[in-house]
Amino acid sequence: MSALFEADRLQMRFGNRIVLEDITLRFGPGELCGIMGPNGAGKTTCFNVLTGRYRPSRGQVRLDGEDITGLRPHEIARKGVSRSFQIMNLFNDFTARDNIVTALPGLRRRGFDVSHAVAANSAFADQAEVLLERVGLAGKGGVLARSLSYGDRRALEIGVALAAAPRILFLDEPTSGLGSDGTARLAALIGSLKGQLTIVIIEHDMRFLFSLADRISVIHWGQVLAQGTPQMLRDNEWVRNSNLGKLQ
Amino acid sequence: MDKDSRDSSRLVTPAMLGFIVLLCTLPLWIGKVGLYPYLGIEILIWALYALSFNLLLGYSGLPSFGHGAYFGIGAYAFGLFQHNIVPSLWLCLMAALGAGLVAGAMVAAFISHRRGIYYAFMTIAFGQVFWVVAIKAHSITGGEDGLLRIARLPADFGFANIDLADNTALFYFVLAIFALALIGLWRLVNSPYGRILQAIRQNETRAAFIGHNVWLYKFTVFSLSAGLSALAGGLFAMAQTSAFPDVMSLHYSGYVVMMTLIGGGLVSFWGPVIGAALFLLARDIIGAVTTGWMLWFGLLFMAVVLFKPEGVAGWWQGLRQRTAGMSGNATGFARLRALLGGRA
Amino acid sequence: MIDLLPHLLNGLTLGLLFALIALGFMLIVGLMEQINLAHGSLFALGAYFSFMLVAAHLPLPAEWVKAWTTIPLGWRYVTALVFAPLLTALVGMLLEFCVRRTYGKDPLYGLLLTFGAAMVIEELIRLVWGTRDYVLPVPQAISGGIILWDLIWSTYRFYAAAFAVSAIALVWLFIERTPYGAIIKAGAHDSEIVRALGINLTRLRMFVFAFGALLAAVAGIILAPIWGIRPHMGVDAVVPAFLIIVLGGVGSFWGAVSAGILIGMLVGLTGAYASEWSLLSMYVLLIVVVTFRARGLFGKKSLLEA
Amino acid sequence: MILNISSLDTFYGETQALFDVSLGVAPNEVVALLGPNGAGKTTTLRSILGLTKPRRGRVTFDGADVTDWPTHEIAKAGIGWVPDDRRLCPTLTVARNLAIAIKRTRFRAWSIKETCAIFSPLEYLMDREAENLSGGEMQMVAIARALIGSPGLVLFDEPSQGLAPKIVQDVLETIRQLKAEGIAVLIVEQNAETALSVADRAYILDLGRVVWSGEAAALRDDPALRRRLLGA
Amino acid sequence: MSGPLLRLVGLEKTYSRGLLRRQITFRLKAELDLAGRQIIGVIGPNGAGKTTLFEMMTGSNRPSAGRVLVAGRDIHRVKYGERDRLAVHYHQSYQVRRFSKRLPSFLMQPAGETYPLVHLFDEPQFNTQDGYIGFMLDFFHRLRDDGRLVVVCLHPTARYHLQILREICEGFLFVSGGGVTRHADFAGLLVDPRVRNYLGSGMTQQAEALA
Amino acid sequence: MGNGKISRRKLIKASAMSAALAGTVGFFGPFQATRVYAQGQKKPIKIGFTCDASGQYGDSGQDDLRGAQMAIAEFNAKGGVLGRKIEWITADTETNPATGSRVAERFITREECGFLIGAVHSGVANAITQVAAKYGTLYLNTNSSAPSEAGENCNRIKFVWDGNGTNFSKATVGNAVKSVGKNWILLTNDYVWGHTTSAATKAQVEASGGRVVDNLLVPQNTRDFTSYLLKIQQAKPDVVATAVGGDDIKALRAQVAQLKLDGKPAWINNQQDWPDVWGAPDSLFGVFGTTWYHKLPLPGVAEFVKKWQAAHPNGPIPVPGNVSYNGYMATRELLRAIERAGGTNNIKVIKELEGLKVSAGERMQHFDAYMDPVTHQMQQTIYLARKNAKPADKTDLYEIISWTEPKTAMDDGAAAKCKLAAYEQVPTFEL
Repeated sequence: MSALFEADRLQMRFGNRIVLEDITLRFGPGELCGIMGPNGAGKTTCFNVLTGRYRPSRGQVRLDGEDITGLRPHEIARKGVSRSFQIMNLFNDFTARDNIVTALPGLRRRGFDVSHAVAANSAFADQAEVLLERVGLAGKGGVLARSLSYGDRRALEIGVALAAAPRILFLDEPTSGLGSDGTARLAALIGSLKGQLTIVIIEHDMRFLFSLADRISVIHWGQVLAQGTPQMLRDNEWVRNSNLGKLQ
Repeated sequence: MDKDSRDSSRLVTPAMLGFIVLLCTLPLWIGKVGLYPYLGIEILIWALYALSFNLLLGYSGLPSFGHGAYFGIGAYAFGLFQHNIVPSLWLCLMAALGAGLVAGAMVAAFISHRRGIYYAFMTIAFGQVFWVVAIKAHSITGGEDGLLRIARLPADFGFANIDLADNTALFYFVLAIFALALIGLWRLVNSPYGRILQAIRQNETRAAFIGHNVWLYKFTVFSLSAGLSALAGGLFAMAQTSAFPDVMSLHYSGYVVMMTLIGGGLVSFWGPVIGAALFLLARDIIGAVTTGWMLWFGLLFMAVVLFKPEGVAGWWQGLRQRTAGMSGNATGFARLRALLGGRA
Repeated sequence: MIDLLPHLLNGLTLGLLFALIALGFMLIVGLMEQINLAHGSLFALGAYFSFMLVAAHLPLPAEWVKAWTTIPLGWRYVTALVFAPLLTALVGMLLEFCVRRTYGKDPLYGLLLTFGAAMVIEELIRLVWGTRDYVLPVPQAISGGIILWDLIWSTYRFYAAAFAVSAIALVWLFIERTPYGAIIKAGAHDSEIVRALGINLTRLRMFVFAFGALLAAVAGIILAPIWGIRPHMGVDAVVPAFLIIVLGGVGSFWGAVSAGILIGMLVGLTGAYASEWSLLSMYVLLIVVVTFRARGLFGKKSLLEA
Repeated sequence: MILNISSLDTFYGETQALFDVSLGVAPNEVVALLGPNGAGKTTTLRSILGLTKPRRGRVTFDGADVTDWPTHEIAKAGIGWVPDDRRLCPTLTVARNLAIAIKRTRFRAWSIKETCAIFSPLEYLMDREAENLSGGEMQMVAIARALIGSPGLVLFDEPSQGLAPKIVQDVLETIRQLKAEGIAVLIVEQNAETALSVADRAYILDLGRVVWSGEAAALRDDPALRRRLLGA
Repeated sequence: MSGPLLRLVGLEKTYSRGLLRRQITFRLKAELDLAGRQIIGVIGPNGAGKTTLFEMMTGSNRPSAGRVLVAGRDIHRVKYGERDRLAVHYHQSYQVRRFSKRLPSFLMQPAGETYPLVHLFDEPQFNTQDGYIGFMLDFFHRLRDDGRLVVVCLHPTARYHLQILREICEGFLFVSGGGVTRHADFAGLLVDPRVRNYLGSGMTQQAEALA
Repeated sequence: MGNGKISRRKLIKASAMSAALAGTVGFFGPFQATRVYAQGQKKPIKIGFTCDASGQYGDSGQDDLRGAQMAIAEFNAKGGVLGRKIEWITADTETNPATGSRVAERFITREECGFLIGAVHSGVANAITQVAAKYGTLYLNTNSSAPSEAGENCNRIKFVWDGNGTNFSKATVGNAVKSVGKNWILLTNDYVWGHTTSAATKAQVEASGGRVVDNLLVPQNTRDFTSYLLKIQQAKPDVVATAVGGDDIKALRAQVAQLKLDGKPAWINNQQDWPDVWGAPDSLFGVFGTTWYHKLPLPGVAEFVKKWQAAHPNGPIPVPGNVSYNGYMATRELLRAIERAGGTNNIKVIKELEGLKVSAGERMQHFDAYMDPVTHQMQQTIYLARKNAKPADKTDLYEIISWTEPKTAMDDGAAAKCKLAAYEQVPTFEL
C-alpha cells in the first residue's frame, strides 16, 4: 500500500531536551491510525511536527511523496492536512456556522478579497450547513461557539478540521473530557468518516481507539515502540496482564 | 437571515445611512448646541483614525500602542508633498496614505510574527522612534515649531473645483472621505479578509492550521491600518493647516486606545466612532470647565477596563439584549483576553 | 582615551540611576507579571511627597509647619527618604487593589489599567501641586562638587550613584537573603505551591506591589534634584524603565541592572559624541536587540508572551 | 474522619476530570488512592487543597467546610502536600525552600532537625540550590517541606517516585510514624504495592470515578482482586 | 567495530564550593568499558551521581578529568548538536539542566552516526496498569539486537522492578560512594553489602527470592 | 488704502470674479462675507485668551493671563473701550499645538472673538497664528520668544511682544566677548528656537571677534546634562551661551548649580521667564536677559506691582514678572489701539498697532519702545540680569546689570525673513 503521508526518522529537540528521537510513521489512504503512549511521550509534539507547528531538527515529512518538511502550518494545511487540538481551539466569538465557514477552502482562496461580504455568499452557508449536519450540529449553526455544550464543541472542533477539506485529518485526543455518551457519539462520527479520508488519532481512551483503529503506533521516549493492528498489540504479555489487556 | 448577517452583507446599512444623513445636517445645528464646525471636523478625523486603529485592536487583536506615529506621518506627508512636490489635494492625500502604508509595512515586517505584550512593546518602541525622528529632523518637519503653512487645497473634481478653506466646506469634504472609509471598512470587516482577521484575533493558532497565512494577514492589516491612520493624519494637517509632532507621542497614542476602548471597539464596529466623539466632546466641554478633565476621563477609562471592557457600545448592546430578554454578554473580557492570542 | 574616561564614568552613574528607576518596575513585572505603567507616576509621587516634607509644604497648621522647618535640612531629608516612599507604597497598595481584578487575565488588562492610573495620578498631581516645577533642596553634605582629574564632578551624582548601588544591593539581599525574598521568589516561580504552603498570595502580591511602588518613590527622590519635580516627570521615568525591562529581559534582576547600565552608557556616550542621537539611541538599541533576541538580553520565557 | 470529600465534580476549564468522587480519611489512618495514569488522583488532591476548585460537592477538613476557602487558608488549617513533580523553587537553596514552609497549625510542629533525622542526606544539601539536586533528593526535600508545615493531614502524590528502595522504606516508616502520632495520610501511588504496604484503606479511581473502595488488606492479600482492578 | 562501544577513561567529576577554601562536595570516578549489544542496569542511592554520570556519557556535562569514548570518539569533542547521535539520555522532564559551552561547534568533530549507539534511560516510569511495560521491554531488546548499548537506571521499589531488572539486564553497575562498581549478574549484585544496604531489608529479601 | 470697507467689498468682488472665471463652484461663499456682522455698537468686545494651563508652559500661560486680566479690568473700570464692555474667555491650550488650533477655532467661530492673546510655546503660537490668519483675527503673541516668530513665521495679524533670542544675544554677546573672553561654547536645545537663537549668538560672537569652539546640541527632554557639562569642562571655554528652554533649562540650572560651575566659565542664558525662576531661585546662575523686572527703579513700577498684587492676592507667584508684564502690555496696547481705531475693524486695528509707539514711562522701561511695522515685533529695552547677591526681600531675585536700547538689540536680519501679507489678503471683519 503506498503511503499518503510519511514521516521519516523525525527528530525534534528543544535545547538539550530531545522530545522526538526517531519517529517513522506511514499512513495509507483511507486508513484510520491510532497513536498512543504514556503522558509526556511526545505524541502531541509529534502531531505538531507533522502539521508544521515545529520544524523537525532532523528527518522528513512527506505528503503524497512531496517533501513538506519545514513548511509553515498554513502551507501544510493548504495541501490537505488538517488537525484538531487537544485543548479546544475554536473561534469562540463566532457562531458554529462561522467557525466552519472560516475554514472553508473557498473562503481561504478569497482571503484578500474585499469585494463582497461573507454573509452574502450563500454557497459558504450551504457548505457549512452540510458540514454541521455531518458532525451532528444541524440546527445549531447560529449558536456562538462559546455557548455550545462541551460535546458540541468537540464535534465542532472536528467540523472545523473537516471544513478545510483535508486529505488527512489529525485528531489530538478528541474524546478528552467527554463522558461515555459523548465518546460514543464521537466514535460514531469518526466511524462514519472512516474510509473517506485518512485519519490519525491520538487517544488515551483505549477502548475507543482499539475499537476504531486499523493500525496503532505506540510512542514513548520520542520513538515508535511498537506498531501494528490492535490485535497484534494485545498479544503482548504485559499488555494482557494490564488494564489494557482487559479491554474487549 | 437574521438582522446582523443581513447588515453585514450590505454595502451600506440603514444605521450607516442614517448616521451620515445626520452628519450632513450637522453644520445646520452644531452652533445651536453650543459647538462649532471645526469640532465636527476634528471628531470625524479622529473617528476615522480610531476606526482604522480598531482594525488592529478590535478586529485583529493586535495591540498597537504607538499608533500616533502613523497619524503624524500622514500629516507630515501631506504637508511635505504639498510644499515640495505638487500642491494637489488628491495627490497629497495619496501621499499621506502611501507614507502611512510604507511606514506601517516597514514596522509590520519587524513585528508581525509577534503577539500579545511583546507586540505592544515593539509598537511602542517604533512609535517612539518615529516621534523622536519627527522632532529631530527639524529641517524637514519644522521640529517642535511644526510644519506650517499647509494649505487647505481645493478639491478639484475636473468639472468642479471646490474651495475647502472654509470649515463647513472642509467638514463636508472630510465627511465624504469618512463616509467612504466607513463603507469601505464595513465591507472590509465583513469580507473574507475581515472574517479571517477576526479569526486570527480569536485564535491565531487555529487560523494558521486551517490554512490562513497569519503573518501575511497581520502584516497587511497593520500596513492598512497605518495607511488609513495616515490618511486621517493628512486630513488633520489640512484641518490644522499645519503638522506637529505632539500627536505622535506616547500620550496621544494612548488617547486613541482610550477612545477605542471606551467607545466599545472590542465588540462593535461603531465603538471607535462613539469613543472619538465622546473623548473630543468631553475634552471640549469638561475642558472648558476644568483643566483637570483628563482626571475624570482617566478614571472613566480605568472603570471601563475594570468593569466593562465592552465599553459604551457593549453597554448599549447589553441593554438592548436585556430588554429583548436575552442574557448579557461577556465577550468584551474574552476579546480583551484574546488580544494576547488564543489564551482564552 | 583620557577624554573618554569621564564619559564612561558618567555613563555608568547614569546607568545606575536608570537601573534604580527600573528596579521597582522590574520587581513587579518579574514577580507578578504585571506591567505597571503607573510606575512613572509613583516615581513622581515619591518626589512630590519628599518635596512636601523637605521643603515643608505641608497641609498642616502653620505653627506645626513652622516647627518642622526648624529641624535641620539634613534631618528633614532623611525623614523624607523614609516617609515619602512609605506614603507612595500606600498609594501603590491602593492601585494594587484595582489591578487585583486583572490577575489571571491577559497582562494587557494590567497595562491598560495602569496606563489609566498613570494619567489619573498625573492629573491629581496637577490638581494638588499645580503645573509649576519645584527643586528638591538637598543637604549641604551631598551637594556641591568634587574636583577630580581636573574636572568638577557633582557630589550629588556620586551620592546618587552610590545610593543606587546600595539600593540595588539591598533589594538583591532582600530577595536573596530574607525569608520574604524567598517567598516572593517562590511565588514568582510557582504561585500554586506557595499557596499550598499556607502563604496568602493576595497579601504577598499587595506587598510586592507596594514594595515596587516604594522603590519607584525612592528613585523619584534620588532623581528629583537632578531632573526637577514636575507633573510629567513620570513619563520621563517610565519610558526608560520600560525600555530597560524589555532590553534586559522580563523577570531578570541582573538583566535589568545591566540593561540600565548599558542604556546609561549609550546615552552618556552619544550625549558626548553624537548628542543629537542620544535620545534615539536607546530605542534603536532596543529594536536591534529585541529583533535578534526576542526575550531581551537575559530574558526567560514568561507569561507575558503567548 | 478528619477529611471528608463528598460528591466532587471537578473540571479543568470545560473538561470534567472528577465525577462524583467521595472519600474520607480518619486521623491515625493511611488511605491509598490508586489508579492508572489520568484517573484523577492528582486532581482529587488539587480539589482538596482548593487549587482546582470543585464545581460541585463539599470538602470538609477538621470539622470545617473548607470547600470555598482560599488555598492558603486550607493549608493553614493543617494540610501538607507533597506534589508529584516536587515543585521546589529551583533558584532557592534547600534551607530556604524549607524555611518558607514553616507555619503554625493546631497540629504538632516538626522541626527541620527532625526531618533531617528521617532523611539523613538532607543535612548536607541545605545550602545547595534546589535546581542542582537529583530527583530523589528533591523528593526528600518536598516531603520534609510538607512535614515542616505542621500538618494534620499529609497528601502524598507519588512519594516513592525516584527514591532509592531504602529511602522508600524510610518514607513508609515515616508514614507509619505519622499515623502513630494521629496524623492522617492520603497517599496517591501508581506503585500499588508500595502504597498498600502502609495503607489501611484504599480507593481506586478510573476515568475520574471511584471504582472500588475498601480495606487495603483486601487488595494486598487478594492477588486476583488486585489483578482485576489494577493489573499485574 | 573494534573494541568496546562505550569507554570511560579515567573519568572524574568533582563539584566544589567556597571561593577561597575550595571544599569538594561531590566526587565521582569511573573507569569502564562497555560493549554494545547489551542491556545494563544501573542502581545506586540518591545523590550518588547516576544522573551526572549519564550527563557525562552523553556529553552534556563536562568531566573534571578523563574522557568518554563512544565507538572510539571522544564525545566531548563532538559538535554539540550531534552528540546525541552517539549517546542519548532519556530523562525526566523536570531535571533539565543547562550547561555552558566552551568551544564553538564548528571547531568540533562530526558524530558520524545517524542513530544513537548508546541509549541511557534514566528512571523510566514503569506502570503496571497501562500495559506499556511490555512495549518498553520489547524496545530495549530491539535496541540491543540492533547492536546498541542500552543502560537502564532504576530504583527497584517494587517487586516487578526487580523482575524487570533481572529479566532484561546482562550486567549491572552500582553507583555509590563516588565510584562505579560493575556486577556481572543479578545474583552477583546481591552479594555486595552496599547494594543490600541500598535495597533495604524488604527489597533484598524479595530480590533474593527472585535470584 | 485707508478704508477697510472698501477693501472688503473689493475682496468679495474679486473672489466672486475669480470664481466665475475659473468656473468653479463655491459650496459656501467666501467666509469673509459670513464674517461681517453689522452689530450694535454696544455689543461687548470679546477677547479669547489662548493660554496654556497645563503641559510644559502651564505656569507661564497662567501668569500671562494674570497680566492680561488686569489690563482688561482697568479698561472695564473706566467704562470699557468706546463705550463697549470687554469680555474675555480662556481655555487651556495644553502647551499643545493641536489643542491650540482647536481652541483658536472655537474662540473665533463659536465665541466670536475678534482678538486672541497668549502664547508661550512657539509651536502653539504658530498653530494659533494659522487659524487666526484664516479669519483675519488679530493675534497677540505675548511670550513666545523664538526669533522665527518675528522672522519667517511672522504674520500680518500677529504681533510679537516679547524680546527674542536674537535681541538678547545682541544685548549680551558683544559685551561679554570683550569683558570675559573669546572662546565660546554654545549649548543649544535641538529644536527651532534653540537653533535660531544659537545661530544669532554665533553671528554676534564672530562679529565681536570671538570664536565658537563648539556647539553642543541638547535633545529636547534631556534630563541629565552631565555629559554636556563634562564636555564643557574639558573644553575650558571662557563663556558658555545657552539656548535651552522650558523644563530643560530648569534641569540644567539645577545641575550647574549642583556642580558649582556657575562661577567659571561665565554663563549666558538667553532669557529667563519669571514663572520658571520663581520655582527655583537657588539655581539662578550666569547672566541672562529679561524685558522687565518688578523692582526696576522707574516711576510707575511700584504702583503697577501693587495693583497686580491686589488683583491676584493668593496667586502662586507673589509679584508680576516679565511674562505677566508682557500679557498686560499687549492687552493694554490692543485696547488702546481699538480705541484709536474707533472700532474693531481688524485692518484698522492692525494699522494702529503697526504705528504703535510707547514712551518709556508708559512701558515702565528705560527707553521708548515701538512696534516694528515690518516684523510686527515690539522693539524694546533689553535688560541683563544676574542673581541678586543682596536681595531686599524674598522676591528680589535679580540684579539688573545693564539695559540696552531697542535699536542696539534689534534683530536686523528679521526684516529680510519676514514677509507680511498685503492688507488685501487679510479677511476683514468688524465685531
